[in-house]
Amino acid sequence: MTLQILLAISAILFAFGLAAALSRSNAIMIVIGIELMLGAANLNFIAFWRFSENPSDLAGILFVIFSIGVAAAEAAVGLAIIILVHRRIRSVEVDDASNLKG
Amino acid sequence: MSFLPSLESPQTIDVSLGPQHPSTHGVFRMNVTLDGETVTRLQPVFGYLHRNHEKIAEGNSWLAAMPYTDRLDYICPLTNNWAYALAVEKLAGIEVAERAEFIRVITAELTRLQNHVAFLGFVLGDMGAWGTALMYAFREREKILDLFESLTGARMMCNYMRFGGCRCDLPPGWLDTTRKLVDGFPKFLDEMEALLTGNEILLARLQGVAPMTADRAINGGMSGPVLRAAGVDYDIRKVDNYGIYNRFKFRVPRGTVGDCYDRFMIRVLEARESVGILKQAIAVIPEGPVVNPKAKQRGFRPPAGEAYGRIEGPKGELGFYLIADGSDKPYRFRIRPPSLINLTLLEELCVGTKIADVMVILGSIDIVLGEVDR
Amino acid sequence: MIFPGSGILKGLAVTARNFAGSYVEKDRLTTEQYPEERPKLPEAARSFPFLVYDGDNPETGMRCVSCKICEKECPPQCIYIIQDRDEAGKAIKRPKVFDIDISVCMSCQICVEVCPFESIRMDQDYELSSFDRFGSLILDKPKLLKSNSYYHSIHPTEAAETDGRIEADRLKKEAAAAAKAAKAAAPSVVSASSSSSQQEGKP
Amino acid sequence: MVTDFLKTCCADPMKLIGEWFVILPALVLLLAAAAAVVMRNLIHAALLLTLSFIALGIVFIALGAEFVGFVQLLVYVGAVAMVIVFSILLTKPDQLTKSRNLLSGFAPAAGVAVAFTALAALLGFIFSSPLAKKPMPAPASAPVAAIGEALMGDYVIALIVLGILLTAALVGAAVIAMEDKP
Amino acid sequence: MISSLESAPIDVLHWFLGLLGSFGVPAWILAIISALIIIGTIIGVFLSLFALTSVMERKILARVQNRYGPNRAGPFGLFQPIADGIKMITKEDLVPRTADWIVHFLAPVVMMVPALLVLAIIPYGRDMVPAELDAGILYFFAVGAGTEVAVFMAGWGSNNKYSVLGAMRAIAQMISYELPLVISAIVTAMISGSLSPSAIVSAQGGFAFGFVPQWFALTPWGFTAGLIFYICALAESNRSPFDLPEGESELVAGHLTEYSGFKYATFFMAEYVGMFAICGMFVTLFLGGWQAPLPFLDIIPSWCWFLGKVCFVAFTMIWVRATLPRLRIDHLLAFAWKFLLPMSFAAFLSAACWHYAGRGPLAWILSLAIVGIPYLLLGNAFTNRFSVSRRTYLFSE
Repeated sequence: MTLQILLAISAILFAFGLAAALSRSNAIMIVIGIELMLGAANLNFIAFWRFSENPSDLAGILFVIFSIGVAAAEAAVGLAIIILVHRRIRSVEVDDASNLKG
Repeated sequence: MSFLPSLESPQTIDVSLGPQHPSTHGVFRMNVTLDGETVTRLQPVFGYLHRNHEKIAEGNSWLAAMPYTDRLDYICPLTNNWAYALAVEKLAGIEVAERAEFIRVITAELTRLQNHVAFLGFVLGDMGAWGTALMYAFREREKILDLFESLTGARMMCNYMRFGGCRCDLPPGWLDTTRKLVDGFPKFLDEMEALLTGNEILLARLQGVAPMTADRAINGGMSGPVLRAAGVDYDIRKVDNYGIYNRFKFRVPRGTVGDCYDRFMIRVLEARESVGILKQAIAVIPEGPVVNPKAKQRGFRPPAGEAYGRIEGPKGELGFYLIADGSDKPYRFRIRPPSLINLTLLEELCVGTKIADVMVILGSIDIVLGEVDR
Repeated sequence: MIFPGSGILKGLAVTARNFAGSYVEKDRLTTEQYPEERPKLPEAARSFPFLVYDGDNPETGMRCVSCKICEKECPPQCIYIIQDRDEAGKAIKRPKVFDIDISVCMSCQICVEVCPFESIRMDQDYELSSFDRFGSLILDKPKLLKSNSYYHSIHPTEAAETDGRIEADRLKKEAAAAAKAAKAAAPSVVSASSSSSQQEGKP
Repeated sequence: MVTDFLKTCCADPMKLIGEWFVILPALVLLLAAAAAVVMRNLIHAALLLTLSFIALGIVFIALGAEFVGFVQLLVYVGAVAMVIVFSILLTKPDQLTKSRNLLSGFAPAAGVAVAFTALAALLGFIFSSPLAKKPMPAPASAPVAAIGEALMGDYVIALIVLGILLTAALVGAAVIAMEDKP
Repeated sequence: MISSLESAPIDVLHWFLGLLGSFGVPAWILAIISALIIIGTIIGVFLSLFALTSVMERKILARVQNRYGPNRAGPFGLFQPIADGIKMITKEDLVPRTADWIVHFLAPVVMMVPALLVLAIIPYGRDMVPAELDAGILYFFAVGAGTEVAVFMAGWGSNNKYSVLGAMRAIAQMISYELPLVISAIVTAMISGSLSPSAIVSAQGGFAFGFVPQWFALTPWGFTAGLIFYICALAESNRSPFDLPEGESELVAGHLTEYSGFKYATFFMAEYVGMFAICGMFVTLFLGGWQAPLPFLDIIPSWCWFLGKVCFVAFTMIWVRATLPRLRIDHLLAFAWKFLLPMSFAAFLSAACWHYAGRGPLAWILSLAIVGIPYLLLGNAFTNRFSVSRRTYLFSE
């Protein structure tokens, strides 16, 4: 059970998130992708804290707590924007939101 | 996953608070269009309990129509009987025996008491109080129904009034039990009021919900407690002075705002007034025949003509419009159902309120489907 | 209102008093455990009609003379009577068939009021549920016939009045028969004088 | 093969269990995340996302950071998952299962290609760097009191900023999403 | 072997493990077995409590309404839960054809899991805590958040208008009541200095003036925080004035409309076990967990005190359910955000002042003021719209 396995797991998770964010056309699926990417980053922090020499240095853990807070705020605002977009153009497809395309 | 997108905008949902619903006081359906929580359109559907009462009455003799009136507003059978008897007496010009008039007032006020008390229980049940107030109300109502059973033979299907009086006299000891019950009633009303009127949740659920202005109530044809809650001082007992109501001193409460809370409180205050009337009536009831001997019951042929007799039923102005063509069967037998007419404003009251309020508003109008569908 | 939550507390106090009261005061608990405790019906209670017969033989002691007034007057028309005929085919004053369909009857008691011969009365037996709707809910004559003593047991005062009225009618009829017999027995001698006196005697 | 597996297992069972306690939820996490990404029905995707949040929380707890695991469970499963599910309900209730909801043309393939090249690069660095080969040290645990001291100690400014950020996000989201009633 | 009634359960456990140990069972298997035994007893106790309350609730409700309640099945109706259980199991378990059957099937499972997990951190007796976590309270709320997901799955899985509306309402209610719940629990953690329940219980030990127990509920801020916690507990377990999701009079059975048979029984069980768990947490935080109310009452074992207090709090929940009508959705949310949340902040502030003012009589007055004034102001502002007295009724002769 070395650090490599944990880092590999979080890398795969990050890849799934990125794939979702880039390939899906529904805005909410993109938000789900972002959440997965954030989760992967948190996993990295905790893995490094767990394998560090002196576990009493809690930088990793505190950083994850702050990142969870920010991620929650971001999810809330992001979805609020999606609902507003839906109310304007009656659809959540990313392609339809192309009024600025000229 | 198929949401039923209703006509106006995809956001609204069509919900049918169907005939099979725990708190619609019988088989009554409402097609409600909801935008989230608020009601945008409400279409009442009734007729599930239509038994063709008026056509049956035209096929039967005058006396045979009397037991059917019990089935109209099955919570207040004796006031229905009285309204029909009053209309026939007006049609044929029969005077009523003195003692029968007193018995009619006593039974009518007892019916009003048990109807208003049952109303309190139902409204609380609709709001989710798990039937506690309902059980207290029904415990008292049972005592009144036992009185009716010992007097008329049946708890709810009394068939007791006859043209010109009543069918049989009071059994011995009936008046004493009534007096004991009436004396104990204010204590019970205080207990119910302590449980209900100060309760913040109840105030929040009832006050300011579906207010009705006085002229809107009059134009809508409202009658009874719903009308008086809107602030209109109109009680047929005072207006027509039918029976011997002018011999009793009682007050008629009326509200100011006309919302669900006023309709609720008016019935509580009216119950207290009825207790007052009962006390006065029991004190001065005379002896004597119970039915006018000259009135014929079987093969009764009133002279041709028409009459409209109405009384202040617990739910509103209950009227009977009868046309006689000289035969022993009524030519036309029309009933003015207060529940149905009070129901006409339901949509207007409910639009804009929350779905949870629809049940409370329906409960506050206090309808009985037997009377709505006839 | 000074204490915003006080209304709710008052309500809770009422339910607490009822909760405690139900263990203490017996009159609060009005539930009857039905199969074990039977309800005590008041005297005027009524369920479905039944036919009264005097004496002990139901067929002969029957009061009903099948005049069919109750059949006409019954609002839901649930009584069905066929008059009995003797061998020679002449109608006799007794119903051969007297059925009441108690799934239709609404126990309105109008048949009791209109019956001139006090022969139909309201029973107090309410446990009439059965499995088949057609056969056992139509009570035919044998099921309907019950003795006068049974009638006295369920409606004592009303039974007493009815017997009183029947007694009075019988006496009046006997007096009339005796008077007629007396008149027939002495027609020649006193006919002129007695017949005149008879007239006023019988308005 | 089975016997020596049993022998190692009996030798130091707690260590083995400790190890599996991390790998198992991690597997669940990856499977749930993969399924969430691929799922056509949005609601199923959101529910699988919730499952992956739970699995991530359990991994944190297994790695000794209990406090963070519980916070992750509370914040993500309790709040973020619900917000996502509610926004799905509010925006697209009818055509949930019909559309493939993939970007038009070859964009999806390109997106996935980019993602996997990034993954390959990352894995390359991970497995080549010497730093990552260290074995797992003794089971460490971060007592809540220590976290509390640190939060209130030298990270207090960050905590207050986080508070302000969350309130701003709360009010902002409410204002944006509120129906502009006249 | 059993030294005193007080530690009887623990002695039995150690005796049994010693017996097994003597048969040469390796240590780690012993650890697993002891964990399983503890889990088994807890689940056994709480499921039997569930069975008992399903009949006691109907009997208490009946007695409040002056009737007898179930007394046909067994003496005083005590076999009623068995009858209900058999009925629930034998009833046909129908799933709507167009329903999302996976989500429909998983909802009761996901509902049951948090209800049982939450029992792990409640201290049942003097040193009888199944899982000694130093972030016990946070664990309680973290796992409790799972019920919202389960409610949504139930609502969405049944593919029926009523249940989706009911689910949306339930989640809105649960989320808005979770905030005051967490804050009022944190108040006690702040005063006792740790998030672990057993530390909080021991902080409530001792007796002031010899006989008054120093429970948190008896301090001004503790009483308000306790009341807020109690109200939010009612809302979290969807009971009585807040049982809007299953508002019979409106949306038939809310998110449980399309459930029948064993799945419905699981929801039912989850709701009751959840109710007992949150009652246990209320007792731990505010009523001094397993502390005896009077010093000389220590002869009665501590876990009996805990069980007694939990049953008393459960009784009050049933009593409240019998009395109060249901709140409308907007009142419910307004009550949570505009009254309970500010009041929990006030309780927080007053607890801090109480602590730093030295916990003396002055501290009591100060904390009472900090809690009392917002209560009166907010309360009157909240009920000003409905005051009874202003409503006058005219009478005419």
